[in-house]
Amino acid sequence: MNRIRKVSSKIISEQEAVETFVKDGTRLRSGGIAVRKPFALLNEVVRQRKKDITLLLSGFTEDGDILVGAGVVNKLEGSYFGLEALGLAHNYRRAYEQGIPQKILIEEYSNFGMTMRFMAAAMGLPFMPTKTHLGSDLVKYNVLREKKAHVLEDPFTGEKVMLLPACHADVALVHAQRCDADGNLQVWGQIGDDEWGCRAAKVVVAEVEEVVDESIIRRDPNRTILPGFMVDAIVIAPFGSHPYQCQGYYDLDLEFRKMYASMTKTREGFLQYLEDWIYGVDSHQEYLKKLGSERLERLKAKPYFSEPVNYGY
Amino acid sequence: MNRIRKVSSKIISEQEAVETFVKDGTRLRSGGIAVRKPFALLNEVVRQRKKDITLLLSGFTEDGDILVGAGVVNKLEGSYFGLEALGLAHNYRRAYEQGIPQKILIEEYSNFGMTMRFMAAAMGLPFMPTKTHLGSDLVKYNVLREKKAHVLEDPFTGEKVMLLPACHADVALVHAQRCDADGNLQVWGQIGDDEWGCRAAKVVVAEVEEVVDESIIRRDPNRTILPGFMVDAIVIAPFGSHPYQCQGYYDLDLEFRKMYASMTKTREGFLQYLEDWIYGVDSHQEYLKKLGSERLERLKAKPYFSEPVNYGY
Amino acid sequence: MTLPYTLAELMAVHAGRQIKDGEVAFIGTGLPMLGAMLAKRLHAPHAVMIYESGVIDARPKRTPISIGDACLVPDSAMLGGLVEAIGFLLQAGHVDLGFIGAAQIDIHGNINTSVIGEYHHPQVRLPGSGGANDIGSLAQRIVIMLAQDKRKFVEKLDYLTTPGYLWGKGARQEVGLPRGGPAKVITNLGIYGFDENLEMYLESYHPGITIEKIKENVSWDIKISPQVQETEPPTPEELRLLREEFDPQGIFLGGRE
Amino acid sequence: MTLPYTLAELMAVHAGRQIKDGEVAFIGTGLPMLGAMLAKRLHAPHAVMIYESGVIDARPKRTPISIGDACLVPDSAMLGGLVEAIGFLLQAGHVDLGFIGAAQIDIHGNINTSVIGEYHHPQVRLPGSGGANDIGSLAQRIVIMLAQDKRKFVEKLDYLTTPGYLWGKGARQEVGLPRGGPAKVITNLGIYGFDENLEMYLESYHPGITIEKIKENVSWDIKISPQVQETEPPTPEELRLLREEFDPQGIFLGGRE
Repeated sequence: MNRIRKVSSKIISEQEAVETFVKDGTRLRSGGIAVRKPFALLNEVVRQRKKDITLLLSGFTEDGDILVGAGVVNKLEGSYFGLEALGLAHNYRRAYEQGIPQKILIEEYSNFGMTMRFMAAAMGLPFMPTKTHLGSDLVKYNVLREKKAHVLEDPFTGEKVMLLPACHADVALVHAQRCDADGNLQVWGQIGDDEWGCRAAKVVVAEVEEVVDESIIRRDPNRTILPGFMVDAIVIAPFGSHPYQCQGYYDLDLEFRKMYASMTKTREGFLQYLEDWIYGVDSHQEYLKKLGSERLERLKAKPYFSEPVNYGY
Repeated sequence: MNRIRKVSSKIISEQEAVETFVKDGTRLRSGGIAVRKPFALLNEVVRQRKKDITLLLSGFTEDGDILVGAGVVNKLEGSYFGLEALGLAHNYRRAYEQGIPQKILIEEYSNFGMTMRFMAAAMGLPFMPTKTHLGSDLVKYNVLREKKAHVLEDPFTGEKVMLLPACHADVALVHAQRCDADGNLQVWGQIGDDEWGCRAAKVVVAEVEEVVDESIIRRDPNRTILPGFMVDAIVIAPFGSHPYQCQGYYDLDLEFRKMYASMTKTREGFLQYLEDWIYGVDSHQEYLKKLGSERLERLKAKPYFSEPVNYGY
Repeated sequence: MTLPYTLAELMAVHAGRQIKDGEVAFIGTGLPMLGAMLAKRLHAPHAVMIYESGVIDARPKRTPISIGDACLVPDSAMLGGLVEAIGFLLQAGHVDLGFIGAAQIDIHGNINTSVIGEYHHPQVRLPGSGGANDIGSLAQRIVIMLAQDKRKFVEKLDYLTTPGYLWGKGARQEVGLPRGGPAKVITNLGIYGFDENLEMYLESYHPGITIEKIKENVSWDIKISPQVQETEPPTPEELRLLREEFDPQGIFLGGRE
Repeated sequence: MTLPYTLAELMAVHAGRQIKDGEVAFIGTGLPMLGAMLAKRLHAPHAVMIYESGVIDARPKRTPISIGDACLVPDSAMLGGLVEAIGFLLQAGHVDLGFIGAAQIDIHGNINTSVIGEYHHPQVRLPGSGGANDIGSLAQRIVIMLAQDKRKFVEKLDYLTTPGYLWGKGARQEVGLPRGGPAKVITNLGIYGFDENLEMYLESYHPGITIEKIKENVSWDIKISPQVQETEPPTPEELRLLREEFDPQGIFLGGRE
């Protein structure tokens, strides 16, 4: 594998990133479980009207709901499909219950099951063992895979263990706080399953709040979750997780999330949302303009800084 | 499980920690692979003349060699037994080849095999899969376990996978940069397999360079590798990893390591080392006094600080 | 009868009271979060709260809107991901109790949060497992919380998302689950425990709720404890904290203005 | 004949030349570390060096004394542990080449670093696998380095610590190894490759070493490449770097003072 790249060329627009790496039919892992969701990239995937995407996630919320509602996604492997405290995910329900805008197929696991499936893929293993799923209907209904799970009698103790198959992705989208020009990617706050989800993909497209000098990254390498040679493209997207949070950068936009939950109760409402916030804006930058600087200012994180630590020897 | 403790009582001397938690016959996991080895505690284990310990590690160097030479350890599960660039581990050779001071039994795996075995135990699983050990004699000779490894035909792809059994420990000793009074344990630099090794034990005894105010820890929780409620005792041991390194605190003492490698070529030399550096000093503090403040000053780490990051929202 | 508190408030209060001091608790979205805030403030200051996105020993200054809320992060003791929160702490048995919601529940405390109706062609597609199957499989005990009606307390689940006691004694062991099972079910009508046959029974009915009403809202012939009593009401301090500090906007407890 | 460099220096130089620019290399203790420093400075500035304690893309300012040396940490790109270095990068196939030492080697590049003699009652107990079995099992290719003599180039290993090509064609696949195998063997006498039968052959003999001498130091009838030639000597710059910057104390290259 030749890892030499012209470093400067990794930083590209969200349009170019999605055009280049997200193809119709891609197995797409999207990052974040309830935090740091890569909405700047996901909105662009919708804007480019990709088709037949298989979406791979632990917890789908607005991210999966928008992609399903926009007809981008027709298969999902995941665990949770809802809007958390804000109720059910309506596009998802309409698609599953009524085939609007199209029928979707779902292979369901638990959150941890998905994490372990990503870990298996990331570690080059065909499966990972767990002590979950046992005795439940999660392993009874298989939809996309001929063999969804396997109960093994442990050869050492005789106890029963659930083996879950590796979940490989073609492309992983992830939102991170920062990286350097080579793509060394740093995250803090909850990690969710982004480490393993990203590593399970052949290609990683990262959106970041900012690209910083490599000296910042390399003075604190314990914060890196993915080395630059595994990151194929970098999209600079401040507030890219809006309406979700990004630790140290901004808080959630609860009003926006409530608006989404409310608008999407009807198909018409969702189409309006699509027009207002995705098709009707050209880019993430336009999206931010539409939100308005006053609103963004209000969402900005308060300072609560860690102390420096010494990496010297 | 009742996790309430009188917090102040967790901080105890190395004498009390070893007396209380390390019993003859303990399955003892010791931390650090080539870095941050808990020598202050290990020396105390020797000083208290514990017996029949089973030592669990990936890479044994001086740590394992001293414990074997002192007759503390008679069984080992691990991977590497040597002094790295400084050559073979002589006590270990004498014990294995000639039964001096006693015969030792070893169950061998690779470094990664040991890590995965710790991970299995830490994750409450009976085994972890790997793609190593396959085709080698590592799985041919079993010494301590009736079943040391198992080749499984993966039920999903048919490929062969090596299952390695969980490696549980009674007690884990670990050296860390710092913790708070509750034991929330922070490490930076290489992690080795300390995360999983510690989590594989019923009891964790941590030696740290310093105990800091909990606000320091809780302002940077991504650096924590073990929550306080899993840490049973804290021993304050500055330079506790000497002659090894502790990132941000001190460099290795190469002269000391060379002295060890040279002295231990003969049994007599090792007995002299024991007398000079373990039996002949009462405590870690005495050991440091013997090293001398000038020497310690020389080993102190130069400053090379990370930047603070914002944890606010 | 009008109570000086809502049944949602009563549920949050009793969720909190399930957490004993010093315990490690796995907290889900919604009322359990409010309960955890109460517990930590009032009777369980040493309890350790875990959120599955990777937050260990959280001390949030506001009530989190989700398990991934950034407000859980500052002043927590440790941050990892699902591998740490579920793989390490929960799966290895370090979590004393976890909270789970339910759309359907049966006599053995088995839970459906996936579909109402036939799996492939349901009347209602629900969110699915999320972390529920993990928590229900792996915690030492679980507390189940739901708004009760007859269609939810069913004889047969449409889908078994999260195992309770499955078909009863020995069943969890037989399928390979390492421990656990439901300890309590807290609804807007009452609080339930499980007897030696691992079947649900009524422990207490909420103020203003009759046993008759409870029976009407269970599809099977629910057992009643001989010691059945009225559920203890919230204390004024619990109510004050919920209303003034933990959910002043009524996000979880509903509009109260 | 006295060379203007030592054979250890020649070995370090050729270790370094195995690393191509842009490759991801897994570095072990000793001469490979010096080779990696040379490669990074001279012909492979974009190579990514991994150390198994968890250091990814290291840029050490001095030559590390071990795989865990703290000097590997500052200015590295990422720090994790063995799970990241081996489980993620190596096992998933992201590592192009790795270096391994050997106490015994056979015609198929299988390696013994565990015992000389019978396993339970050996003449010499050696360090064992360490990360060698992992690297040999999982890297895209490995480079083996050892001081050569007849007792080390053996017909049958006393113990197979790390698989080379096992018994030959298809063997790695048959036991379940996902890829890899030895590409080169670098000794103090010459450099060896592997032919289409996955058997070792001599590619080059070091200056001052005869083919005759090489044959004397192999237990089997070693094949000689038709293109066999003298090993390329180090450049002055390579020697200068080794002596003045990377190992001035002679820790790996021996006393030179």
